[in-house]
Amino acid sequence: MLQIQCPYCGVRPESEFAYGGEAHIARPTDPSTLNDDQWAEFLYMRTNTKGVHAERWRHARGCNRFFNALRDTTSDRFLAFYRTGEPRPVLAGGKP
Amino acid sequence: MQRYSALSIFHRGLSGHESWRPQWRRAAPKAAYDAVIVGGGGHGLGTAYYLASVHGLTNIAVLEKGWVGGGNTGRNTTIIRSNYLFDESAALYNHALKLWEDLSQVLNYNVMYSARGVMMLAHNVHDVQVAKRHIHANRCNGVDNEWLTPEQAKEFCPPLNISDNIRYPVLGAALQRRGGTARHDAVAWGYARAADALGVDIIENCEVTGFRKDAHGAIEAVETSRGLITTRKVGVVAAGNTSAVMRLADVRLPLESFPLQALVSEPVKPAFPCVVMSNTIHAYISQSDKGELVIGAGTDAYTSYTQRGGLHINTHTLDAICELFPMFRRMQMLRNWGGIVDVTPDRSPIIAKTPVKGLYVNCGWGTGGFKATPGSAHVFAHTIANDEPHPINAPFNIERFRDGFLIDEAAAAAVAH
Amino acid sequence: MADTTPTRIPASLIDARRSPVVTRRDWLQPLAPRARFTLRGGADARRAAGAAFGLVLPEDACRSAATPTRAALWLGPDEQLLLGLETDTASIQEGLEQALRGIAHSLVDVSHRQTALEISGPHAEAILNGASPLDLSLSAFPVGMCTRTVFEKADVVLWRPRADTFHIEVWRSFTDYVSSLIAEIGREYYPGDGRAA
Amino acid sequence: MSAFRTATGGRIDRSRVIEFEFDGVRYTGLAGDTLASALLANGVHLMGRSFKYHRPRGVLGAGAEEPNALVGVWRDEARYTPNLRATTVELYAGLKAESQNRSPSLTVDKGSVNSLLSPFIPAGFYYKTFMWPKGAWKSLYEPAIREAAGLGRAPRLADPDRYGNRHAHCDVLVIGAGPAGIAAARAAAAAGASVILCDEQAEFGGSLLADPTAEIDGQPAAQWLAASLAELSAASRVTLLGRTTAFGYFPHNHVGLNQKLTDHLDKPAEGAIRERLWQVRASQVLIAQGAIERPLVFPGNDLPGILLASAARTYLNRYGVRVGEQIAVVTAHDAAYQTAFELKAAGAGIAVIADVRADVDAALLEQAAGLGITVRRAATVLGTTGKLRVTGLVLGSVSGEAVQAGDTIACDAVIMSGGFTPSVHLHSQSRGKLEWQPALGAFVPGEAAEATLSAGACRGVFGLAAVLNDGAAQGAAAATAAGHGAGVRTYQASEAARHGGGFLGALPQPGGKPGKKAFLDWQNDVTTRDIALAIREGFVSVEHVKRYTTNGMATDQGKTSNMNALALVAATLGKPIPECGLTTFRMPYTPVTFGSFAGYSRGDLFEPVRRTAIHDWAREHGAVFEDVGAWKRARYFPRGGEDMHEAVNRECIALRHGCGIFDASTLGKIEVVGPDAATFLERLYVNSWANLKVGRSRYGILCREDGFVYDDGVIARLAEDRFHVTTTTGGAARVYAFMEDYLQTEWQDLRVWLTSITEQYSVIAVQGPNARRVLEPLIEGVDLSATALPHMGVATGRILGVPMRLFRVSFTGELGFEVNVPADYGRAVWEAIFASGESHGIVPYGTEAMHVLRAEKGYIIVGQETDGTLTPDDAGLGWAIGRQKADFVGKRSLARASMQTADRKQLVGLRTVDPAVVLEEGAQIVDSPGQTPPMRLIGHVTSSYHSAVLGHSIALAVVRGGRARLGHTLYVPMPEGDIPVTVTSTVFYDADGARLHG
Repeated sequence: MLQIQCPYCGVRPESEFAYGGEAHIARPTDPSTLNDDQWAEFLYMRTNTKGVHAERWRHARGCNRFFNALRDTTSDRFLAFYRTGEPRPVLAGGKP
Repeated sequence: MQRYSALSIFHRGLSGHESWRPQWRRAAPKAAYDAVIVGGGGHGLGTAYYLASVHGLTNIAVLEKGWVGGGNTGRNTTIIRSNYLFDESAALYNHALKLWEDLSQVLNYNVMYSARGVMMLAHNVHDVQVAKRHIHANRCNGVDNEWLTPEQAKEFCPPLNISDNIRYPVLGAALQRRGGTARHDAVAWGYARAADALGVDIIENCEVTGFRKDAHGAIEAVETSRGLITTRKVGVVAAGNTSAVMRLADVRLPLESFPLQALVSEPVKPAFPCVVMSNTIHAYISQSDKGELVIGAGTDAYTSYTQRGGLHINTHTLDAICELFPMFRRMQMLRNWGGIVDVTPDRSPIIAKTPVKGLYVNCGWGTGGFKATPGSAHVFAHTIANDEPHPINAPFNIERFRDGFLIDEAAAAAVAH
Repeated sequence: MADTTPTRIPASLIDARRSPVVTRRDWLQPLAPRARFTLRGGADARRAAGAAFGLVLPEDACRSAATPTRAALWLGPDEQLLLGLETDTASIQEGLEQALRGIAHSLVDVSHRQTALEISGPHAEAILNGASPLDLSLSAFPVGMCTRTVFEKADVVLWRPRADTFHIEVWRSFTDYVSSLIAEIGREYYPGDGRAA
Repeated sequence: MSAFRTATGGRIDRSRVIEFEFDGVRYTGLAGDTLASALLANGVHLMGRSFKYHRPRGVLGAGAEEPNALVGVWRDEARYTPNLRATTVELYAGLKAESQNRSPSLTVDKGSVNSLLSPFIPAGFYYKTFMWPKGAWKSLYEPAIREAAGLGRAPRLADPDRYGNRHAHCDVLVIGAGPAGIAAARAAAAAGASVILCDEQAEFGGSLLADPTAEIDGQPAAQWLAASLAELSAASRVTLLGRTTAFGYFPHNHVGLNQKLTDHLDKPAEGAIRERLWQVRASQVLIAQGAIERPLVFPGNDLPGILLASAARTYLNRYGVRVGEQIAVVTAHDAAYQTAFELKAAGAGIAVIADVRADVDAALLEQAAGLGITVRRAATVLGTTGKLRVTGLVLGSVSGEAVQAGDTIACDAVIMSGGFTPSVHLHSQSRGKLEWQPALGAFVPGEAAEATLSAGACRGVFGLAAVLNDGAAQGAAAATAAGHGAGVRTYQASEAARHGGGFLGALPQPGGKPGKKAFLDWQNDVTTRDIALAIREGFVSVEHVKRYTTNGMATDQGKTSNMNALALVAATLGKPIPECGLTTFRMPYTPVTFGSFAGYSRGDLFEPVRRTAIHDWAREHGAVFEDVGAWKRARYFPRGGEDMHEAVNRECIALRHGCGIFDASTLGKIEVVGPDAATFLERLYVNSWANLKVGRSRYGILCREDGFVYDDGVIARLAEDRFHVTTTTGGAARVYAFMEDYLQTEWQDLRVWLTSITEQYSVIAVQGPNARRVLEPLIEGVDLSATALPHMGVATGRILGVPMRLFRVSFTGELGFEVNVPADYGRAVWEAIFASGESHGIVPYGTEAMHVLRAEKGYIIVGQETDGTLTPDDAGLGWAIGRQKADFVGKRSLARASMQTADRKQLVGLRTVDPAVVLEEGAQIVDSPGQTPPMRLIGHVTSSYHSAVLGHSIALAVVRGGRARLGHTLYVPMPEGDIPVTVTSTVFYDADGARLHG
C-alpha cells in the first residue's frame, strides 16, 4: 500500500485514495470541433509512461480533493505532489 | 530436433543424460531478418513458430530483453477458458482453445494442458443474469459453457462453501468443462524449441532501443542493445512494456500497464479439482500439478512497471478465498509475485497492423492473455505474414477505439443496478 | 428548504428515532442522535456560518473546533461537518441559512445519514488500529484531530475529542459493520464482551 | 530422560515434561523444546520424505530454513495444519504430529521407488513425456503425478480459529532480535525513536541463545540479553513482538509481520486469536535477520543424521540435545570447530573433522589436537553409508585437481558447514540492490530502494563484537534518519567461535564429474546432476535453471540451496558468480497462513451488510432478500407457502388494482447545490435542466464520455440552486465520484457542491390507483391532487409531522409517490402508511415485482437492459437528449458515424408466440430458425417475466436494428429448439399513460 501525500491532509495510506489516471488531459472546451481521431486521442490514448508519470489521485475517503502527483512508475516512488490546476513541477536535474 | 518421449528419456538416462542437446540454440543476432518479433513470451515465441511452420518464414528472430518466458508468461495463474461473451472474443479464445488441445503433440513438448473445468460463480441475481447470457451466447457460438445449481457446483468442486452462512452465498455457476490450466513455462519453452528447430533465432538479453524507418515511413530496421538488425516486418508482443516499445516508433496506443499479483500456497495432496473464479468476491483459484493452490485477484489501482504491488491486494484476495473455502484458512502462502498487465479501454486485446508500415502489434491482454497464447500467436503470425489480419483478429484493431466499435467484455460483465 | 424539526411527531415516533442497535459496552457506546450539517463552500461561507454557529470553523486541515454542545469538523478544504444537539436542529439550520444568505454555499442536513459511536479507554487506539491504517498516536493524531478515513471496508469520520476517546461518525447502513468489527477486535482486550448482537 | 539429552544446560525447562505424539508414537519432551529438538532428544532423526524421490530425511537445520522435517500438526481435525517445519513447531502438551508424503509409513514408503527410478526422471522429465496418447495427460498421467506430488494433506474442515490484524507505525522497525537487532533497538530507543522489534522465534536473542560462553561488556551473554530485554520492555516507545516473522516488504516501507499467538499453548483460550497480521509503516526499516548456514554438497548428503553444524550447536546449547553419539564433522568454515568442541565436551564422540580447506587456522588445529580430535585437511566427501540414518562418511582427499578416494568413517551423525549466507531476503524484496563480496563469497545489501538499513550478519558482518557494534551504529543511524539524533556506543564482546572460511558449490569428486545424489535442494530433490542437465539443455539463465530444475522453489524458498546452485551454474558456465545474477527473492520470507491475511473479514464482516431503516419490518413480514451490491433488498414477500412467482404475481396484481408499498431507500441520492447547479447538470446529463421548474422533476440520463449509458435517475429541482439527484443503487458512489471529478478538475468555474444524502432519507414508494387515498390522511402541507401535484411534481411538507420530500413519480406506470423522510423515522412512517393502506388493499412488494411492473411499462434498468455498450438512443431514450445543447458529457462520442448506424443494437419488446413461454434472460436472438453454431446472433433478451396483469409473458431485448423489425418474427434458439418471438413496442401496459397521470 503506497503512502500518498495529500496536499491538504498530509501523508495517508493508499486505501484512502482513488487513482485517477494520467494527469493533464484536459477535456476539450469544444469537443464538436474535434475530428474522430482527435477525440479518440482525448478519450483513450495514454502515455503509460515507464518513468516519471504525472497522474491524478483523489483523496476519496479523506478530504475528497483531486490532486496530481509525479511518480516514477519503475520504482513507485513519488517525486512530487501538487494541486489540481498547478503546472507539472520541474524536478531537480531538469527531468520533466 | 531431438524427439522427446519416455523412450528417449530412458535411453539417455542409461548414459547419465549426457547426450541431451540444448532445447534451443543461444543465437546471436544476424544483420538482417525477414521478420523480427519483439518479446520472447509465449505469444511472441508462438508467433515465430507459426510464422515458420504455417507461413514458411524461417529467417526470423525473436528478441527478448531478458530471458525467454520471464514476463507474464511465467507469472500468470495459467487459466485457460474461452467462455467470453461477445462473438469476436468467443471466436478468438475458442480458436486458442482448439490449438491448446493438441499443442503438446504438435510441439512435442508436454505443456500439460488439463481440461479440469473452469467454474465461474454467481453470487447475486445480476451475476446469474450475466452468467446465463454468457452461457446462451457461448452455446450459440459453439463454445461449451453450462449452468450449474449450487449443489451441482459443490459436486463438481467439493471444497466450495455453498451454505448460507457466507456473505455472498453461491447462487450457481457457469462451468466450461474444456477450460482448465496448462504449464506456463512449458508453453514458452515448447514454442521456443519448436521455432528454433525450424530455424528461428531466439535471442535473449537483447533489448530493442529504437526503430528505423525508410523515406516512406515504413520499418526498415530495429536498433537493439546487441546491434542493428535490418528487417521490413516487426511484430511487437511486449505485454506490459508495449507502450514503451511502440513509443520508439512514435506509435501511441490506448494502453495502461498495471501491477497484477498472484500467489501460491505450499503444495498439498490433491484438494482442489478444477478452476473456480468469482468476479463478485474477486478471486480465482486452482491447484497446480505440484500441489500448490494457485490464487489470483485484481490488479493494483495504479499504473506501474515494478512487478510488485501492495499488501492489501493479498489481504483482500485471501479473505475472499477463505470465505469461499474456509478449510483453506490454515493453508500457508508460499510465494507471491507480480506481473505487468497492459490493459485497453475495453479490456480486449489489440492484434493489428499499426499506422507504421511493417510494424504490427499484439497487446492489451490485460489479466487474461495466457489462455489465448496459441490463438493469439497463430492469428498474429497470419497478420504479419500477409500484412492483413486473419478474420478472427480483424475486429481487434486499433481503429475500434476511434470508431466506437468496442468489444467491451468488462462493461458487459460488471455493471450493477 | 423545509424545516426538518418534527413539530407534532407522536411520542412513538420520537422513540423510534434511534440509530441502528449497537450493543452498549463500557468502552464502546452509541452516541445519542444529533444534529448534523454538511457545509460546503469557501472561506466566506465558513466565516459567516461560524459566526452564526458560535464557533470559528477550522481552516486548518483535519482540525475541529468545539464547545460543550457544538462542534465543527474540517473534512475538506471546502467541507465542514457541523454537529449539535438534536434539539437544536431547527435553530441551527435557521441561523445558518440566515447568516449564509447571499453567499454561495451548500448546507445540507445529514442528521440521519449517519450515526456516531464512541470508543474510549486505554485500548482505544489499539482496537481502532485493528481496522484503521492511520497512525493514531497522540503525536500524529492529536486531540481535536478529525478526518474522513477508511475503516477496513467502510468509510468513517474519525474524531478525537479527548486523548482516550474517539468518535466515529459512520453512514447508518455501515453502523452494524463498524460496531461489530470494533466489538470483534475488542474481544481480545475485553474477552467477556462477546460479539455484538 | 533419553540418552541424547544432556545432563545440564540449555534453555529448556527440565522440570516440565511434555507428552506428545509423532506418527502415533508417544514421546516426551521438555518445555522449551521444538518438535524437532524433542524428537532428536528421543533419538529420532527420520522426520520426513522428500518431494520427488520420497527419500528418507531428517532435520537439516534448527529453524526457518528447514527443508526436510515438514509435518502435519493438529489439535483436532478442524485445526489440521500441513507442512509445518518441526524445527519451528513449539512443543505443547498433547501435540499430535505426523510425517508427510509417505505411504504407508515413514520407514516403509512406496513412493521411494521414485528414488530408484531417479536416473529416468531427471529435471524436467515431465516436459518430455506423458504426451501419448493425447488426452491421457488429464485422465492418466496427471492424476498419478498429482497424487505423488504435494507434501502434506490440506485441512478438510472449516478452520474455527480467529485471526487478527493490526496497523502500526514506528520510527524504526527492527527485524530480528539477535545481538545486532537488540543492539540496534537499544540504540534507536535510546535516541527517542519509537521502535518495533520483532523476531520469528519464541525467544529473543538469536545466536546468543546457542552460545553459552560468549561475554558482552564483561558479563555472560545470557545476562546481557536479559538485561537488554528488560530495558527494552520497560521503554514506553518500544514494542517487542516475539514469534513474529517479517515476511513481506511492500512499497513505501510497509512491512507485513505475522505474529503467532496460540500455536505454542497447551490450551489456547476460547476465541483467542491464533495469528495476527501486523501491517507496519516504518520511517526506517532495520534488517538484522542474520545469516543461514550453507550445507555442503556431496553424494549422499541427504541421509537422516546429516545436518548443519550451526543447527547441531543450537540443539546442544539451546535445547540440551546431542545430535548423535559419534559425530563426523565436514566443514569449510571455522565455526563448526567450536560446535565439535562443545559436543565433545558434552560427551559426544567426534569421529573426525574433515576440513575442505588445506589451510586451517593453527589455533583451531591445536585445540582439536588437545581434545583428541582428528582433523583431515583438504578433505572431500565421496559418499555416505546408511539407509534410514547415516552410518558412515566416505572421505576423500584433494590435491590440486586430483581427488583421492579415502576411508569410511563410522558415525551416527554428520554435521556440516559451508559457511554462512547473509539473509538478504527482505532487502531484496524491497528492491534494494545486492553487492557481491568476493572475500565473503556472499551477496550483501547494496544500494537501498527504500529507507532500509541492515546490520550484523545479514550484511556480512560476523563476530559478536563486530555484530553488536554494527547493530548499535545502524540503530543510531536509523534513529537519526527518522529524526532522532543519536550518539553511537560501542560494545566489548568475546566468543569462542571463529568466523573464517566458506565454500560454494559442490565438493570435488573424482574425475571432476558431479557425484550421484549430491543434493542442493533437499525438499525438491535437486541434485548437482540436475543443474548440469539444465545447463546442457540450454537453460543458462539462473531463473531458467530454477524453473527447469525447481531448485529453490520448495517451501523453504531456497534458503539453504540458492547459493550453492548459483555457484554451480557459474562454475559450469565459467562465469563469475555476480555475472550470473541471483533469482528474485519473493514474498513471503517464510510461509504465512491464509487466515492471517483475511483477519477479521469473514461472514458478515467479510463485507458490510447494508440494511435500510425498513429492513427489519420486511424481515418480520417474511421478506426474502437479495444482495444488490452490499445492500440487502427485499425481493418478495411470500405468504403462506407461495413461491417467488406466486408472490410476485400477487404483488403485481394487488398493486395495479389497489396499492403497493416499496422500500426504495437504497437508490443513490445526491444533493447538488449552488448558484451554478443547473449549469452543472446541463453539462453533465444528456437532458436539459435549465428549463426545469422548481417543484418539478425529470428523468435524467448520464453517459460516459464514450457516449454509453452510465447511470440514470430522477432529478428534482427543489430550489433555483438546489437539486435532489437520484442514481441507481449500484451507481451511487461512482456517480458521486464522477461528478466530483468534473467539478474539481474540468469545471472549476462552477460554484456547485455535492452532498451524498443516500442514507439521510428513507424512500417509501407508494404506488397504485389507491396511492393518493392511502397517503392523503397522513400528509400535511401538500395538495396531492393531480393538478397541484402532477406526474413528476415535487413538494416538501410533512407526514406524521415528519419533514418530507414528496416526489410524484412512478416506476410502475401507476399513480405513484415516493416519500422521502429522514431515515430514523423511516420505519415508523412506513408502518403508518401501511396501516393507512390496509383498507385500500396495500401490499408490500419487493424488487422482483418492481422489475416486472417496470418491464410492463418498458422502463429500463441500467445494468440490465444496458451493459456499457448502449447509447441513450440504443436504449430507446433518444427523446431525453437535449437537442439544443451545445455539449454534454458523451455528446461528441455520440456524433461518431458508428453511433448512428441502423444496425445498432436497439431496445425492443418481445412477445412469445406461445404466451405461456417465459424466455430466459440472457437468451440469444437470431433472425432465422434452425441455425447451428456458430449462429448469427443479433441480440439477446435483457428482461423477461410472466405478466400476471396481462396474462402473458413479456420480454425486453436488444436487437440489431430492432426498431425497424417491429412486428417481425425472430427466434430464440434454445437447446430444446427455437422459440419464435414477435418484436413489439417496449411498452406492454397502459401505452397512453392514462394510469400514470391519474
